[in-house]
This record gives sequence, C-alpha cells and structure tokens, in this order.
Amino acid sequence: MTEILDILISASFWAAVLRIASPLIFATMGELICERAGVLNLGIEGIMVIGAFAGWMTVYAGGGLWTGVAVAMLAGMAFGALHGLLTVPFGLSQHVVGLGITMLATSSAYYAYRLALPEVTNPPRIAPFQPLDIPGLSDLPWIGQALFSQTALTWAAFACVAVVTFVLFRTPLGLALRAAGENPHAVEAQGLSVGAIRMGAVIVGSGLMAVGGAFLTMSAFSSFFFEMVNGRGWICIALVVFGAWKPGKALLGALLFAGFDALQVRLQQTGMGQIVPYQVFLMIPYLLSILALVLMSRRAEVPAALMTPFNRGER
Amino acid sequence: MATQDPAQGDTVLRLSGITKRFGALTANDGISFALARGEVVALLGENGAGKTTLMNILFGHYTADEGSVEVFGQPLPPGQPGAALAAGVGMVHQHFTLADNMTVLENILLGTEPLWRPRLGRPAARRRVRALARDFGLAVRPDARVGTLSVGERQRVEILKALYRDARILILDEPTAVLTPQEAEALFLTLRKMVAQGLSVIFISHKLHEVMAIASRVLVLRHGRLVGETATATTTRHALATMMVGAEIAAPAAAKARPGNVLLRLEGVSTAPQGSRPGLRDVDLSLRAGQILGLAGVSGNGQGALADLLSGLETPVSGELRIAGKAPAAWSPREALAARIGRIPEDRHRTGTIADFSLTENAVLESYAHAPASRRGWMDWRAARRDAEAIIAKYDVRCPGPETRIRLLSGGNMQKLILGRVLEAAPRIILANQPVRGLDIGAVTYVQKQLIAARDGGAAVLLISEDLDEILTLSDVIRVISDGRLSLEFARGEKTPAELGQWMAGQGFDHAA
Amino acid sequence: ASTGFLPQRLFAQEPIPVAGIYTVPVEQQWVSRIHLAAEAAKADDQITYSFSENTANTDYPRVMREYAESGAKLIVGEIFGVEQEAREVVLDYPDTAFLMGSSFMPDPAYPNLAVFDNYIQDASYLSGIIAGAMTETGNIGMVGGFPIPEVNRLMHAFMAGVKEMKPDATFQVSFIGSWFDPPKAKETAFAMIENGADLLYAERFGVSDAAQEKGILAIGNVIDTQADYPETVVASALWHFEPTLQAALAKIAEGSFEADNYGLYSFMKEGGCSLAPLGTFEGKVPQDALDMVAEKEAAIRAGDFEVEIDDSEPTSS
Amino acid sequence: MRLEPIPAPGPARTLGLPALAIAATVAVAALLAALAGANPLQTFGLIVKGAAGSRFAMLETLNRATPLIFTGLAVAVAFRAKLWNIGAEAQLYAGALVTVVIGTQLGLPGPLAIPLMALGAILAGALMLLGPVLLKTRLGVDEVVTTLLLNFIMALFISWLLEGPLKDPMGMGWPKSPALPRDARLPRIVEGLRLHWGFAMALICAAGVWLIQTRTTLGYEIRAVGQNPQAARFAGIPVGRVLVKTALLSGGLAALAGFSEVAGLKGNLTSDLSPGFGYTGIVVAMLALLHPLGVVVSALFVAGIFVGADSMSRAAEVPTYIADILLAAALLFMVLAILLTRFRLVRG
Ligand SMILES: Nc1ncnc2c1ncn2[C@@H]1O[C@H](COP(=O)(O)OP(=O)(O)OP(=O)(O)O)[C@@H](O)[C@H]1O
Ligand SMILES: Nc1ncnc2c1ncn2[C@@H]1O[C@H](COP(=O)(O)OP(=O)(O)OP(=O)(O)O)[C@@H](O)[C@H]1O
Ligand SMILES: [Mg+2]
Ligand SMILES: [Mg+2]
Repeated sequence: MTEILDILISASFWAAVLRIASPLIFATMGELICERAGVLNLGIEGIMVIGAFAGWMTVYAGGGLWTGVAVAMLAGMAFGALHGLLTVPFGLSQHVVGLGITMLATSSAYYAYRLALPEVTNPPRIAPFQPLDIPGLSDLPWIGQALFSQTALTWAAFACVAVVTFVLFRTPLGLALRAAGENPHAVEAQGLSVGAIRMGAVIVGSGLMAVGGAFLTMSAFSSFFFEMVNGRGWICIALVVFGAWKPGKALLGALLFAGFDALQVRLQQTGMGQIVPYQVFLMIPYLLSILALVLMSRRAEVPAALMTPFNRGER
Repeated sequence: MATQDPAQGDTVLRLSGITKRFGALTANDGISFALARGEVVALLGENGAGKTTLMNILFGHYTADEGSVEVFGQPLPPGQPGAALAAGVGMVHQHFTLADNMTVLENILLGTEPLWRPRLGRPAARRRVRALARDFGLAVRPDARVGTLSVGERQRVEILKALYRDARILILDEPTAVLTPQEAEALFLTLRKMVAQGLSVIFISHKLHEVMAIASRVLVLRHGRLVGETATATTTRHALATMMVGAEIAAPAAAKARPGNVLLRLEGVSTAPQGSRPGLRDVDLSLRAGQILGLAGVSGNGQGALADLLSGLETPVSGELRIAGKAPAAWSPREALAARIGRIPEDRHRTGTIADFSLTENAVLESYAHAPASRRGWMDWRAARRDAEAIIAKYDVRCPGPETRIRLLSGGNMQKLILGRVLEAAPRIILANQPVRGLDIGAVTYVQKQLIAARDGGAAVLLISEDLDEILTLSDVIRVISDGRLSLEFARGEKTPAELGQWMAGQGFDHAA
Repeated sequence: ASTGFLPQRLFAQEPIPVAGIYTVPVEQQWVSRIHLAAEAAKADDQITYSFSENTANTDYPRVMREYAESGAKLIVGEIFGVEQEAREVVLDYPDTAFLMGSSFMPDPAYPNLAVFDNYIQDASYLSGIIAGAMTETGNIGMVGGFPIPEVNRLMHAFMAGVKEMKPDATFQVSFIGSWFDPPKAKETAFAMIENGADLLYAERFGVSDAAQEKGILAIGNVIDTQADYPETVVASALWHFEPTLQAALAKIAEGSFEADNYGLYSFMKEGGCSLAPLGTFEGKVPQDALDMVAEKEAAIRAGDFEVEIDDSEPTSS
Repeated sequence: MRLEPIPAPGPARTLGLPALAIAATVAVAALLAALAGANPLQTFGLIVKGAAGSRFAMLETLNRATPLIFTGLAVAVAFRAKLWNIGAEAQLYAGALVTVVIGTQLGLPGPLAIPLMALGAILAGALMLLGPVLLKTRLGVDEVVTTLLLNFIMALFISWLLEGPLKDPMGMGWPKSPALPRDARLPRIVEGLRLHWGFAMALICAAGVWLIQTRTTLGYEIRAVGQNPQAARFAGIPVGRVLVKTALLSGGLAALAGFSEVAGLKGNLTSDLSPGFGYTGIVVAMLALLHPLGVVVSALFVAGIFVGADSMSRAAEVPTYIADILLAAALLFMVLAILLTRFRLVRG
C-alpha cells in the first residue's frame, strides 16, 4: 500500500500521466465531436495511424514540427471526409465504414511508409517536440516536474479540451452540432444543413484524432512504427462514453486511464509485481473503465441520434 | 380549381401549380392557392390526402416536381428550409422537431445566429423569449429541458421558435391532435393574438369544430387535389365532412347498453409514479361486460398509469387487480393477453406497431406465440398471412397488400389494423387509449363503430380520451381522472360537460373524500 | 550492409531463389537481422530474395505453399506460432529447404526443415559485463516485449554478465505486452529510472530514448543503435544471421540440406553474434571490465566456457 | 442532398454497380502497384489467380472464409436485435480457449472430445456476451463499449494463460497451449489441403441461422425487439429474455470460429489465433445486410479479396500491406454499390 502511495506522490508519476494522456485527449475530443454530431467514428484507430505517419514523415522529409502537425491533421481530415461522405449523405452503416476506414488508413500508412523507406531496419528518428521550459514555473519543486516539463503538444491537448468545451456549449456552431446529434429533424427545421454540420464535425474530429496519432511519433516518441497506435483509438471510444459525451469528464477519464497505465508500469516493479502477472496490471485500466461505465450508466446521456443516419424527406 | 384571391397588396403567400410525386403516387396534384395577411386558412383532408406534403414543400423540406412558391411577392428557392425561415415562414410540424436533451432556449436559438459568431447571445435571447411568451400567452421556462415538458408545452416551444424568427406566416400541422381541450383553447387564444398582429396562419386539423372556430377560410384536399374551398361563415361541419370524404358520413348510433357482470375490478390500487408522470392513488374501478366506461381527464393525470396497468406493463404497489373475480398470480403483457384484455395503445407508431414489419408481421404481434401463427416455436407464415388478409378485408385496411411495410400506411389505416388485431382475438375487456387521435373523420367514425359493436358483443370497454365530445358520445358510464384519483361513476347524461370539466380540474374530489 | 561475415563465394552458379516470411514488419529487431543478411546475399548475387512481412499466423502456411509453388529453393522465417501446420506443408514440398525459427529441435521425420533461433547469449553475457562495470547504483532496468525464450535467455545471460562485475546488482524487469509500442516502452523505462535504475537493457525500441532523455546509459540488444544514441548506448549484443544463412545456402548448393539445428550458428564461436564496437564509449569503459570481456570472449570462442541458456521468465530482484 | 429510393432497379443497376465496385478496386490495385514500380496491368490477373486460380487457391479462400462466416453470423444475429456486439473477437478466443482446455486436459477419446469441445466453446462464447447484455438490460450500460473493452481483457487473459497455467510444457517456453491430440481434430475435407470440416459446419450454421430468423418464433422475436423494443414489450415479447437468447446465439456462433480455427486448423491456441476475425465479422455481416445466407457470400468475397490481393503482393513484389488496402477499398466500394442499387443521391 505504501508503495502505491509513494508512487502517487511522486512528481514524475504525474508528469507521466499527462504525457500518456495527451494523445488520448486529442483523439477523445475528436471522437466526442463526431459523436456529438451523431456519427460514431470507428475509423479513429486508423486515423491515428495515418496521423502518426503523416506528421512524422513530414518532419523526416525536412518539414518543421508544426508543419508536421498540420499535415497530420490534414491527412486525418482527408480520411474523415471519406468517412463523412459515406456515412452522412450516403447514410451507410457507421460500423462498417468506421472499420473500413481504420483498415484503409492503417494499411495506407504502412504501404506509404514501406514505399518511402524500403530499406529500413533501424527506424529513422526525427528531433521531436521538446519539453517547454517555462522560466520560473519549470523550476518549482514538485509542480515544476509534474506539470511544467511537458511538450507544447501536451499543452495543446489541454487547450483543445477548453476550446472544444467552449465551442460546443457557448457558440452557435456548437449548438448546431449538438442538435445534429440529438435530433437532426430539429436542425433541418431551423434551416440548417444536417449534412454539412455532420460532415464538418467528422472532418474536424478526424483531424484531432490524427493529431493524437502524431503525438505518438512527434512528442512521445521520435520514430514511426507499425502498430504503434496499439489500440489507443479504441480506448478513446470508451473514454467518450465514460465521459458521458462531455469534454471535461472525458478529459478526466483520459487522465484516469493514463494514471492507471502509469501506475501499472510502476507497480510491476513493486512487491506486487512479483506475484501478480503483468497481464493483470495491463488489464486494470480496461476493467476500471467497465466498472466506471457501470457506476455511471444511470446518468449517461447518449446523443439521441447517435448512429442514426439522416436523410432529408424521409420520416 | 381556382381559389378566391385576396386583394393584391394583401397577399403574403402564393402557391402555384404545386405537384409532388412519390414514385407512382401523386401526393400533390397541381395545387394553387394564396394566403392573405392576417388570415387563418384551414387545410382539410383525409389521412394521406397530401396536406403535410404540401406544407413540407412550402417550408422547403421537399422540392416540388412542378410549381412554385411566392412569399411576399418574392419567389422562394425550393428545398431550403433556411430560405423559408428567412422569408418569414414558420412551421410547427405534425411530429415535433425538438431536441429533447436540450433546453427550450437552445432549441429556439438553434440556427438563429450566424454559425461562426464566437458567442451565443444567451441572456439577450432569454429576455426576448420571455417577452414573446408574455405577449402571446405562451408560458414556458426557457431553461427547462425539453424532454421534461408536457406535449402542450412543447408545442408552445415550437410556436416560440417561429415567433422568435419573426415569422409572418405560420404553418400548424395538426397542432391540436395531441393537445388537451384546455391546451387547444389556449392555443387558439395565442393564434388570435397573432392574427391581430397581422400574422397569417395555415391550420391543419381533422377536428371540424376547431376549424370552424379558428379559420376564416377552408381548403379541402382529396387524393392530392384541391377539391373545394369555402368560407367558414357560410358552411357547416356536416358540409365540410362531406366535402372531405366525398360522401356522407353517418355518426355512430349507439344502442342502449345492456351491462353484464364485472369482468375486471381494481380495488384500492396504487402505482408508483414514473418521472413526472403520476401514479394511481387508491383507485377502485369496475369494468362490466357490455358497457363502455369513458375515462375523461386532462392528459398526465394518471391515464398512462392506468393504461399501463391494464396492458400488463405495470404492477400495483398496493391494492388488487381482479379479473373475473380472481387476482392473477403474475402480471405482464403476456398475462394481460391471456386474460383476454385487448389493448389499443395510445401511440400507434411507437407502441402499437413495428414500422418496418409487414402488415402480416404486425397482425400477429400479439398472437405469434401460439397456434395458428406458430407451432412448437415454428412460425406458420401462411396461417399468419391468412390472419392478416382477414383483418385487412374485414376492417377495410387500405394498403397494397399484406406484405407491405406498415410504415407506408396512413395513421388511420394503421389504426384499423391494430383494431382488427385486437378485436379478432375476441377480447372480453378492451382498453382503448386515445383510439382516434390524429385520424380523419371517416376513420374516426369507423373505429368508434367497431368499439360499439364490440360492446354489443359483450366486451367491457375502457375508453380513455381527452376529447370530452368523444367521451360523451360513446360512453355508457363516465368517470373522471385527476391527479391519479378516480371520480364516482356518472351515468350517461348525468353531468353536463361543464360539470365534468370541473371534475377534470380536480374539483369535486375533495367533497367526495 | 556488412559483408564481413560473408565467406568467399564458393560457387559461381545461378542465384538461389530465397523467400522470407515474417509475422512482423521487417523493422522488428529479430526479423531485421534475417532480412539484412538476405539483402546482403542478394546484393552479392548469391540469391534472389523476396519476402512477405506482417503475415498473420493464420495465413502463414498458405504463404509457405505459395512461395514453395513459385519455385523458392529456400524459405526462411519463423514458425513459433504454427509449428504443427508448418510441418505439414514442409512434407508436401520435399525439394524446398525450410529454415525456420522454431522452438523445437530438428526432426528427421521432416528432412527438409531445419531450425534456428537467436542464440546470442554469449554476446549478451559480454554486454552484461560491461553493464556491470558502468552501473553505479547497481540498479538495472530491463524492458521486454513478451517473456518468450528468445528474450528470456538473453536477459538471463545479460544478468549473469552483470553479476560478474557487480554480484549484488538488482534488476527491474517489465514486459509491456507488445512488440511495437515504443511510447509504452519508453514510459516503462522512465518508471524504472525513477525507481533508481541508472542503466537500461534496451530489448525494445523506446528504452534507449528514455535513457537518452534522462542522461543515463543503455545496453543494446540484437541490433546496434549506437549511431542513434551516441551518448547513451554503451554496448550492444549483436546477432548476425549471415553464418546461419550461409551455412544453409552451402548445404543447398551441395544438395545436402537436412533437418538440423542451425541455432548453433548464432553462437559466438560461429560468428553468429558479437559485442558491438564500443565506438563513442571507447576509453570510457573501465579496463578491468574490458579485460574480463576479452578473457571470457576468448574462452567462449575456444569452447572453454559456455554461457548458460535459461529460457525461463526473468523476474525483478 | 438526399437519397431517393429507386422503385424497380433493373439488372443493369443491380449487377452493374457491384461489378463497378470490383472494377474500382482493381483500379486502386493497379494504381498502388504502379506506385510501387510494379506492372499495373498484371494486378487483376494476379489477384484472381491468387484467390481462385487453382484448387489450392480456391480451398484457401474457403478456408479463410470459414471463421468469417461464423463471426459474420454472430454479428448478423446480434445486430438484428440491435445488440451491438463488437466483441466477437473476445468470444472467438473464449471458444478457442475452452476448445483447447477440453481437448487437451480431459484426455477424452476424439469422437467424444470433438462434440464436447464444440459445446463447451459455444457455452463460453455465449457467457462472454451474456455479461455485457445483462449489464445493458439491467443497468443500461452501453454494450458497444463493454464488448469492445472485453476484447482487450480477453487478449490479456489469454496471454496470461499461455504464459502460465496453459503453457505447453513441450513448447520450449514459447507462449502457446499444448496441441490437441490427433483424433480430437476436425478432419480435412480434402486430404493434404487445409480445408477442414469447420467450413461445412459454418455453412450448416448459416442455414440454421437463416431458418431461425425466418421460420421460428425466436427469429421473429429477435427482429421485433431489434426494430422496436417498446412495441415488442407491449405485445408481450419478453425483451430482456430475447436479448439474452440473442446473446447466447451470437456469442456461441463467434466462439465456434475459435473452435473451428483450433480444432480444424491450428491444433493449439496462440495469442495471435485471430487476425481480427471478430472485427472483420462486423464488416462481413453488414455487407450481407445481416442476411445469414448473404454472410456466406460476403465472407467468401472478403476472403477472396484478401487471399488474392495478398498473393498478388508477392507475385508483383509490392509491399504486403496492399492486401489490406484493397480489402478495405473493396468493402467500401461494395457497400456503397449495394446501397446505390436501391437508392440514388439527388439534390434538394
Ligand atoms: N416521404 C414520402 N415518401 C413517399 N411517399 C410519401 C412521403 N410522404 C408522404 N408520402 C405519400 O404522400 C401521401 C400524402 O401524405 P401526407 O403526409 O401529405 O398526408 P396528410 O394529408 O398530411 O395525412 P394526415 O392527415 O394523415 O397527416 C401519402 O399517402 C403518402 O403515401
Ligand atoms: N417514408 C415514407 N414513405 C412512404 N410514405 C410515407 C413515408 N412517410 C410517411 N408516409 C406516408 O405519409 C402519410 C402521412 O404520414 P404521417 O406520418 O403524417 O401519418 P399520419 O397518417 O398523419 O398518422 P398520424 O396522424 O398517426 O401521425 C401516411 O399516409 C404515410 O403512408
Ligand atoms: Mg399530415
Ligand atoms: Mg396525421
């Protein structure tokens, strides 16, 4: 028990939590935007892969880091546009299209990587985002290490939550977006285009997912690897539900998930780590997510029109 | 046919030669008419005559195949609700278009500000909504979640949506179908205020007395064509009905009831309230063979709980339910069906039918589990189809055939299928919850006749309705429900409508208690 | 590609058609060594080479058949996940030689199936000696993918090497449950550093990055990454697949390929593994360690000393 | 923009559009091959050859379709009831696990072991889905997420078993289960080739599911609950019980994929038994519009594209990943084509 406490009060633990959470936060916000507009985007896993690849490749080919982020975002938006095209005007099954996009984006990234770097054995590296040194703050004793030793992208992730919250709940655009996920007929009857709103949401949301992927290759790490997204996208789907489709709560979920991940890594070194198989530690975040869902189930408010395609002139 | 034209400068809206086809069906066929400033025009027609379609074209939900729409002299671009709104057209849809999980204010604000504006002007909007609500007598709380509102309140939100956008022309598609008479009265008050301010209204309803009360002019649609026009001042309800259906309609003539044994009895039954819906409070009720008991009351006073109880969806928390003198051991829809309770649900779309099932599949929804529809777990679709065909023939369900998806039927025909399904099971007790809501007069008359016939065949009928007229015409005995309590039993004609209205408002219970 | 291990070309004949089938991308350390050796042989016109990477185990036998049908004379790969099915395929193509990473011993019942694995415990052991000399706290972190024999035996050999210099050294061992999740490997390594580790055994990508960021040292495994981490990676235990491949090619050319254990070709005395050159750490490693490395290496090469092969799952101490 | 139903689509549409989808996939293949410096004109021929060019190729396609039929059926059954089972992957592994445990630990003779293994697998898969369904019906917990998360938990659980209690003592330390005894394996349909009786079982299951859906009261109940649970409940259909039965059926079918892969193909359990068959099953089912017999066709289509494209990648010497790209492209083109056989997109 004291071992766990020791871990929990260490600054480096909290620094790790923020790091691990960052890609999840971006992608979770992306998914949340899509789902708020009524579209379940199961393409998230693949879109993160394409983001990871496109961002990294841009920098590797000589672009700047922020250019890389922008390219990653654009790549994600391109796949988002495809997802949106198929699920919004054509109203195809969001399950199939999502899984199809995941497969397409992932394999496209791999194919492009292999074409670009056929002879690779040691994956090449780029100079990734470095922790921002904030004079004064970064030198503070505990806080400095826990909070103020992060890269610009981590800061961007938190800013992203604030922006998404503001846009969703404080602007006309956010109102329209939420309404599209609650009752598209209401949106249409108020003279707005459900199709355009949903398309926009899927495209922008996918862009954010791709930035989440890019975080992995450009901040958390410095190379692109096959399979490095490693199911993080699926976690984000769960985080959106966990957060009851609210950005703040979803952020909390991401931090919690990252916290358990950071904790399990450390627990493996403790006395417990000797008796308990490592798989059990790896399972903890998933088990807790389910538990949290059960505890919150009564209160969760699913966007009423989630997964329901809208076709004008059909009742 | 040519309709009478308002004076030139007064015309706010003109539809010219509107034609709309859905596949082989022509829903609107060359319809032209004009609307004047400050005028209320009623649109009448049987179910499926094309009223909603026409309004959907006007509002831009559909694009007409032919014809054009002019608002205030300007052509309206087709297929764009946004353009209609901007031109001053507001529409209250037959099925509300509100987001339940959002607040009233949010629903009203939706789409009213440029999407790229950095902030929603909530405080100003709230003030404006309050002012409009006061001016037009539309009481709602701007920050309430729509999902928690009653139907009447929701409708007020719909009207506020239009007013907030400065609508000059308001379309109301069957606004009263789901309102209590009191709510309908309030709506009319609001409409009169609006007209006084120069708004024009298109009003769709199947209730002729409402049309007579509110409209100055009536347009009648039949099979997509405009077949008649008349001023309300120079016509009668009877004449309108004939114009609509194209034939005379005889009102159901009820013979005197011959009440028999008590088939179902509630003794001191209470049920748990559900959300904002009240439960029953210590209710005693007897349903007799060969008698129609009409339950009057303002919606939301426990009718739902009583209907659910008899349907098998709910169980009493105290008191006893007895069928033919015996308390059932278990209680669920299955047991209710086994006890030969026939149930006509309030909401035919959501509870009564499965939209994408065929008529055959819907016909056996309550009887699929046993012969002849199935044997030892295997469906006998041929037998099921025979059942459906029999219902279709006997109950005059107009449809392309038993394999049609029921979604494609009009409400009246859907209701006839439900009626057939219920009555063909030869129920001893019939629960008829708002059985004619939203139906045209032809269908209304038909359904009511069938209920009387079932009574004459010895069934006990519980008729729940908010329409006092309906209660008064059909019921042999009447009881009133208010806040989960039942009044004493009144014989037919014992109380005047005004007296019943007082009971509905909750007076009289206190004296009785 | 290094050609230092290629023996003289023994025969000037048609290149031998070789196919590689890998269940992971060719970046994966283990596979990359096979791939490199094959590419080198191809560059030498010794073989023609095509490969299929990221092949699911479900598809593996089909791909084996396809290559065999298309005329490959030697098929290289890994059948750890499809031992039984692969053996059935092998019997159907007696004229094709199969040289497969496998956890079983060769079996004369499958005469055209030879097995190998990366038995580079010799080099790992030597790298451990260097690690033992370089660690100050004696607290060493080891991050692995999965606890499979290929990983376990190298970890054990490494730990044995460390103990030669620091008998009381302690080890933190973690498995991340993935071959390809460098960010996760990196986080795990960070956690070990916080927990006092001042030297990391980099079984996975990502570990050296953590060491580099925190300014501590790392020991590489299977591949040489010092060029990427010049201040961090002290030494690496390298695997050279070339002797294994060349031995197989020679047998095929002779027509005497048979069920055999090629794992031996990964041993140091066969040139199958080596300690990477100290490079940037030249002169920074204590002399007594270098002496011991030299002594042990000589003993290993002479066959006087055998590093123990322990495939059991290592645990933290 | 809106979709408008086409009253009576002619054969030009119903056949032409799917053909167009395949042509578009081929065009993508050619483009990708050209990017990699291969001859784009060969690709189509190579794909066909790889998927159906020989008896071997054809049987391999059938072989790869086998688990997809099972998981496709599992998903089709569940989705009919609007039970969003994204966890066929976990159910597959549950089935495989029980198959191996019964087959290797009980020491039963083959003829007894095989049916017992299948039954055990069905039970395990069913239980695997029962949890999420009970959480859904009792507490309203979203099953998309619970079934999805269970996939990860199951994968870790299997990984632990394979490194711990279920590790093959003869496996030289590699994490895999002991192998089933010879007589506890499903026989091959064609001697020497991999196709096994699991394929026949899959076809029987498809026919069975079709019968259940169209001919039984259970099938009727499942559809009713899926389309409108409120109306179903009102009509006396026990909604919760129907969902539970659906879950048992769906989970059981997915588990049979695991059973068939282990008993028919692999002989033992490894943590990479399934390259995402559970997820692909969703695609297979939706491509078939949830029709059980359509599942067979769409599983064959999916398997054929993958096997053909994979083989093409080797023959044309382009990166292997092209197979997944083409599979994804074919799927998306095909679902779109099938939609457009019945609807057209119009303005306004
Ligand atoms: N979206 C649609 N697609 C196909 N046919 C339609 C559609 N909407 C309406 N129809 C057809 O148009 C006809 C007219 O329908 P409409 O809704 O206008 O009737 P209505 O007069 O409003 O009936 P009610 O009184 O029941 O509301 C119907 O018979 C129906 O068959
Ligand atoms: N998608 C559709 N395709 C074909 N016809 C439709 C469609 N939607 C509605 N209709 C037709 O439109 C007509 C009116 O539909 P509506 O939903 O207004 O029902 P209704 O008859 O008014 O019943 P209710 O009053 O109970 O709502 C019906 O006759 C129905 O057949
Ligand atoms: Mg209508
Ligand atoms: Mg109606």
